[in-house]
Amino acid sequence: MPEAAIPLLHIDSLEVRFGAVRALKGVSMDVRQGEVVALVGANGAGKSTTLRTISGLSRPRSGSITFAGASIGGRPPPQIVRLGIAHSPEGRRLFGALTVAENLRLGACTRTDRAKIAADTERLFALFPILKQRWRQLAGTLSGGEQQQLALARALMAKPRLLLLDEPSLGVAPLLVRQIFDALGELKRQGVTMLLVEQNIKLALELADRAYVLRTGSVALSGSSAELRDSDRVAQAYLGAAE
Amino acid sequence: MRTRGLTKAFRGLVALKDHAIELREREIMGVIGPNGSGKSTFFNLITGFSKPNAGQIEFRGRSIIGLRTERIVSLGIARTFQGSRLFPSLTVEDNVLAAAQLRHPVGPLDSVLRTARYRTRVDKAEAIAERLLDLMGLTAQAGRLASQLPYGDQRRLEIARALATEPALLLLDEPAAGLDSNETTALVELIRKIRDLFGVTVVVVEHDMDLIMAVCERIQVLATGEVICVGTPEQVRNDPRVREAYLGHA
Amino acid sequence: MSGDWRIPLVLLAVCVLAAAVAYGAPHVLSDYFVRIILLIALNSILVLSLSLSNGFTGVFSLGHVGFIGAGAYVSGILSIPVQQKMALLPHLPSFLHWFSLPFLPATVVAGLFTAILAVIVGYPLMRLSGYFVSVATMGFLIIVNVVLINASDFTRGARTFTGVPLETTLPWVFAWLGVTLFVLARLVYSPFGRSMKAVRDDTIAASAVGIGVLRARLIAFVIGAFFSGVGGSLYAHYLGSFSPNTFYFAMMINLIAMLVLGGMESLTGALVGVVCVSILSELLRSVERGFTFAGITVPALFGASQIVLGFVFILIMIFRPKGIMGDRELTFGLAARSARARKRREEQNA
Amino acid sequence: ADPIKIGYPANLTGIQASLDGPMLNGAKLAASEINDAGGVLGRPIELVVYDSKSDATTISTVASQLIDSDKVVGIIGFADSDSVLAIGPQVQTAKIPFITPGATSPKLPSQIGDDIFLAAFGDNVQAAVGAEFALNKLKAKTCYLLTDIGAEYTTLLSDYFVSAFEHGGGKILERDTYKTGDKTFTAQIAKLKAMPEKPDFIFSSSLAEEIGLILKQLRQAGITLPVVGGDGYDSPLLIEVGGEAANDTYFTTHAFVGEGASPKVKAFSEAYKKATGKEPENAFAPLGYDTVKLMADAIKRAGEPDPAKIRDALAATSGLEGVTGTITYRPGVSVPDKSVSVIGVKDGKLFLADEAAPSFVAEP
Amino acid sequence: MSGFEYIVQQIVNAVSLGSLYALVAVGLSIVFGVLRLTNFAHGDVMMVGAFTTVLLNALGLPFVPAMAAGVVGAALAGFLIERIAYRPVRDAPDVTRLLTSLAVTYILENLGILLFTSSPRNFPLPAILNESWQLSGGAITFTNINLLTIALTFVSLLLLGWFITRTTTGLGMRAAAEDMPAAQLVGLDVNRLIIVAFLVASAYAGIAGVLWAAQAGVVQPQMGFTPLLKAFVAAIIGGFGSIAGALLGGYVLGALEIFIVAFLPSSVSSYRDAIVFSILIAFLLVRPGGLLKPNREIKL
Ligand SMILES: Nc1ncnc2c1ncn2[C@@H]1O[C@H](COP(=O)(O)OP(=O)(O)OP(=O)(O)O)[C@@H](O)[C@H]1O
Ligand SMILES: Nc1ncnc2c1ncn2[C@@H]1O[C@H](COP(=O)(O)OP(=O)(O)OP(=O)(O)O)[C@@H](O)[C@H]1O
Ligand SMILES: [Mg+2]
Ligand SMILES: [Mg+2]
Repeated sequence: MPEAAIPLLHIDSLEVRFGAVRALKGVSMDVRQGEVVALVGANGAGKSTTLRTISGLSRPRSGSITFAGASIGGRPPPQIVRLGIAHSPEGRRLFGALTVAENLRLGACTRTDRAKIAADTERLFALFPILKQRWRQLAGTLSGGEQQQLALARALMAKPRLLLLDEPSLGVAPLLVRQIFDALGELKRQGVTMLLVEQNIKLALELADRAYVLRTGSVALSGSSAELRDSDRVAQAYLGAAE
Repeated sequence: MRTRGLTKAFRGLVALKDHAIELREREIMGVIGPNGSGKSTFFNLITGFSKPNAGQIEFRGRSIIGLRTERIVSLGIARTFQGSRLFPSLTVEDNVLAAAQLRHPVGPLDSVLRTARYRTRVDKAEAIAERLLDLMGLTAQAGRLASQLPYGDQRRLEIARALATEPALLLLDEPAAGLDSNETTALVELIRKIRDLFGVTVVVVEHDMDLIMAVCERIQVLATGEVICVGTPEQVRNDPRVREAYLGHA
Repeated sequence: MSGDWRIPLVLLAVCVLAAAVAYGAPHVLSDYFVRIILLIALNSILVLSLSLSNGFTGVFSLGHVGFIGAGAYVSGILSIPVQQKMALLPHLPSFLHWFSLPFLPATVVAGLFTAILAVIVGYPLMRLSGYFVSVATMGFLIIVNVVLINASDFTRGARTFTGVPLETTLPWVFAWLGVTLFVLARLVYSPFGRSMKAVRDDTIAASAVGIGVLRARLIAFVIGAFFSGVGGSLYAHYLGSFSPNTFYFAMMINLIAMLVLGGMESLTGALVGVVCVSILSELLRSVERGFTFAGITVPALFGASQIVLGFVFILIMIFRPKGIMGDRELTFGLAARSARARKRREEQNA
Repeated sequence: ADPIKIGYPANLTGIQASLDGPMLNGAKLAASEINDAGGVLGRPIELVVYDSKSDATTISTVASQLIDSDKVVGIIGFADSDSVLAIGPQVQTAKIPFITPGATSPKLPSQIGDDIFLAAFGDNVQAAVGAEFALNKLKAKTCYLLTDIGAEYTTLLSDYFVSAFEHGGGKILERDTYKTGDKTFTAQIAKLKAMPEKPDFIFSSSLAEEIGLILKQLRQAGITLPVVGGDGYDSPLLIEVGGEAANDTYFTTHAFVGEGASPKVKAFSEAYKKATGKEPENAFAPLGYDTVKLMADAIKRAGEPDPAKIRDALAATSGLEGVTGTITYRPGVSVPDKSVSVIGVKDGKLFLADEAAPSFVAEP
Repeated sequence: MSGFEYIVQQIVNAVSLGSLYALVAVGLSIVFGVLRLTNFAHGDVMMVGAFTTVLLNALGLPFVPAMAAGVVGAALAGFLIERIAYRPVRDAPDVTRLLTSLAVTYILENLGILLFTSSPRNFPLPAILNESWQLSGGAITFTNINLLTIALTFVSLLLLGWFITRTTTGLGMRAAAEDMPAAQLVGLDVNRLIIVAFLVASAYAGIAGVLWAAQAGVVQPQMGFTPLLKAFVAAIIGGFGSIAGALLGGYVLGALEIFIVAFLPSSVSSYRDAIVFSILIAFLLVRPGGLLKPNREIKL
């Protein structure tokens, strides 16, 4: 486990509401530099909301989010992206009328180092070869799995210090799920910090160092992946939400 | 239902090539394949959302090619969509009723005059909706707007809505996507129950192998638009071509 | 679907009240206020007829004023007294020359005429969606205008069409408003209305559950056109004289403003929109003439009322983006609930 | 003393505003002159002004306000027949005398009733003067006719012109149309250029907004034929927009306000400039002015501010000198016999080409 | 004048009218492209540009700098409209935003009437622009203002085409048009993009306003409505939101209007607008996505 004492991302008793719905009721968590943290939980537990609040799409009602020492709670998304957080959102949210190339170019729109961008694009092709084949195709006509890879690649183009991933395996064929998680493992080795939301708990815990289990808007359980893998407490934490 | 030589190309890209399938009454058939292998395209062709370049689709002995979607639905084919497509501004109950009305139609004139026919048909449709909501465990949510439902409930509502058209053939496009493992397990039971209760033939497109293996009696595997294998779950799991194209050597 | 027992009582009370206002107002109020009430009711018919396609079916038509205009002219041609017809419209085909219809039949014929027109126009146009249907229906409005201007044998061209008997009185307008409300309410809150809303929400999903998208849109469009034609006839018999430009963009913008402001997805919203815009613009119109208040004289600023109205619109849109009523109805707790919902409630209580 | 109230609905916003605006200025000028001179019957007069927004519905609402709430004894208003027809039925029912300063359709009184008066000549008269001017002074026998089909005035004027011109032996070689608001007439002009037989002149039935532009595009295409038209031309725009292209243009109108105008007109122009800070925009300004004087004169002769008496006094008006000519109503006719000025343009300046009454006038 | 010359003359007429329509349509399309908003106030921004030019010119500023100031004034007006009226309703339903833009139109037009009265004023075009060229012995004529309009339209095609497809800002506009939250998530400053879009579109409106007024010879507070209508139609024909489509649509509309008058007898051509719209509707039915957008099949 990486040694950095101060977490890269620190969330403290975060609360988010949509009208009368309390989506998050005081969530606290840490993500340290170089770490992969999984965020799991039943449908509607508030996983996506947590990510959306970190990247600025939802506003916290109370609580704080600190990234690399700076408080970012409530700041607009573009500022947060510039600080180094990239978000691959639920439902992919690609620009369907733009080509694969243009989507990737926009992924890097906060960067100014042109030469490096080209090099990074090449590296992404090694990770996701299909994107090279579909370079000029409109993103909207890609199949589901292809879109998922593009969404990931687009987020990576920003060269983030923290990558937020919302269900990267959703709608993806098993073989490709493998490939995507292999790619994520490769990124982890390269030192990319990730906060991963995933329904496939087995895969998630394989990749992650630590995990948090959310249940109806609050953290029900947390611990290292190894601990959680071996206990059935995760299942229990889930069931609590299912009733 | 059966198809023969079904082919669809999008400007050069052949999404489905020479596809053939034959469904038996009351069976649960799985269709799997890598992303972009043409599974959704297959559904779109059957339900009339796009027109095939070549091939035949026969449903209960008659060709349904060229018919409009609503006509095909009224013949008895219903579907759900990959990523749900509910009527967001209608309530849960109204979503189902909008579909249930297909078999118990009331025209504008009946509506304005509130004829006796209006009353009986509306009652019938409501009875169906009630039964389906109950079956799907959505009764408590009946009055909420569809857009406010949690994701899992939305997926179930979509199935309920499709069933409300009283189909003989039900096409489910990735019903488990985005569901957590408990809900996925529940879905297996649900699909079986639907088949038993309503006597429908079900085709499931899904990437969740656990679900497919558990629920399907036969499975067809597509890759780049072509059928590479058909068989029981056991046969398919052990087929080397399927392992290479789809499952990986896990 | 029997509702609760209070509903017939309330409806009766409303009818009695409406009749009292219709027959009593001209004796109590000045002509000016009678006219304002009449215009509010008349515009309500027009805005309601617009709401069926624009609000409930999701076909944002910019062409309804074309139907209003057509209805006005048809009814006008039919009901000009025979002796005046010769003088005003000498080139009218002879079968139209020898008779003139009373108000009610002329109005019904106008409505039927526009409904048939809507079938012809709508059959191709209702295949379009979004902006395209808006532009195409706007094209229809322009075509109607051009035809009215050019078909001078029937319409006197750009010249004012005049001589229509002034028969539109409060009882007539209230009665038609009642009919409109009744028909639309039953339509919108019925299975057919549900299909309309389903089509509005998602055409693809709608056809996937067996709803004929074209059919639902067309029916909504045609019924709306019928009441637009009726409204046009009432308008014609209210104004007595009008020209093609009376039924053009200015009227369309006015009606759309009322509709959107009140809430497109609600029948009572349409009424609220009409009342608010009418009263507000009347108030502003008298203020802009200048006034003296507490010794301070404010000079006349003609045009100021439109400016203020514009700002009020923007403010309302900012604070109530879905219109004043949104998609809620003003029912005062008296909605006719479905048997199912009632049963469910009873079960819960038990 | 209490003021005598005269209703003044005006289309101050909307499409009619450019005519009704100057007209109201002229009317206000007349009212203040009258009041400065002691008013009428010892009481000041008050113009009760409402903006009717160029909208038929608003006009009828305003009419009920004037008649019912303000209890006016007479109403003055509008430069177009549409608006007059819109207010007509209410005025006629309430038996309030109504004068329109600017509408020129001679059919109005017969369409509405005997409480309606025109202060200007009828279109049939000005069209006849235009036709006779072309035939006799320009010696032009063949004509190309361009009509704006978007307005009542221009269509009507064309019809009257054709019947007068053909009655006098002229021949219309070709007709074409456009619609109010068009900015490009090049297609029509190219068609005119391609005509096998060249006409002697052009009659263009147009409004002020378009005529300057039509002239410009005609001359740019190399067509130098004289152009004749009606009082729609009468605005500074003709020369401002047309520039050199406006030369050899003739139009019929109510008064000549250019250099060498009559002393009456000059006095009016100066007073108008003092009151509003600008020259009279068009002939509707003096028409508004004259109409208020006409109404005041009738009230004075009626002896008391009673609508019925004012109407009768109005109908008996004879020889009332105004800026736009002398107003006399023949018995039973509510359109005045006024002489028509024909104004020409030469070297970028207006001049009085003719002042005449026509010999043949088409039926209204 | 031969038949051939006649046809050439009418084509010249069609191109110059079409250019004018195209120029207005492009501005409308830019705003629609990024905001999915039919900006009815576009015509009034044109009016602001034209009036600024006229007023400054009357105060003694020469025509060219006055025109430049008019363009700047229009851009500024567009900026303010976005800030004050459109930004607060950015997330509201389409019709809400449509009504807001109608309200802005209402306000600007009546403000214009209050300040300048609704009487038309002469637009002082320098004599050089009024000069006309005669070809083929006077059978074919066109003026400098026609030439200027056509030239400006072509330059704008090139500039804008480059801007929209090659620059990050242009790409960002298209991205924001499709999915605003997603655009924010990749780090695009959507507010800035929209402001840029409004500035560019309004500057275009300014240019178009001046050219339109130059063609029309007059300025008036209500002058914006007709061009807006034409541009709206042109933009839809081409495929709303597409710059190239707007240009093409403008030319198609211009050509239709001219050719109907040119080649049909006047008893038929008085139905011009009806014919134009009938053709348009027929066309929309055949190609529901507009001229430039192929009929893409729905992807489910
Ligand atoms: N925009 C919104 N408006 C209202 N309620 C919302 C909104 N977004 C989320 N919610 C509610 O907040 C809760 C948490 O939602 P969230 O999307 O974060 O769940 P999740 O854990 O990501 O679930 P899933 O696995 O289905 O994606 C849910 O109850 C949801 O209904
Ligand atoms: N409307 C369209 N236009 C162009 N290409 C399309 C269209 N629809 C589908 N395709 C292409 O056809 C191929 C098959 O698509 P389809 O959606 O059927 O795949 P799928 O098997 O359902 O994949 P997934 O599992 O990812 O949903 C893909 O390559 C896709 O890009
Ligand atoms: Mg989620
Ligand atoms: Mg699919």
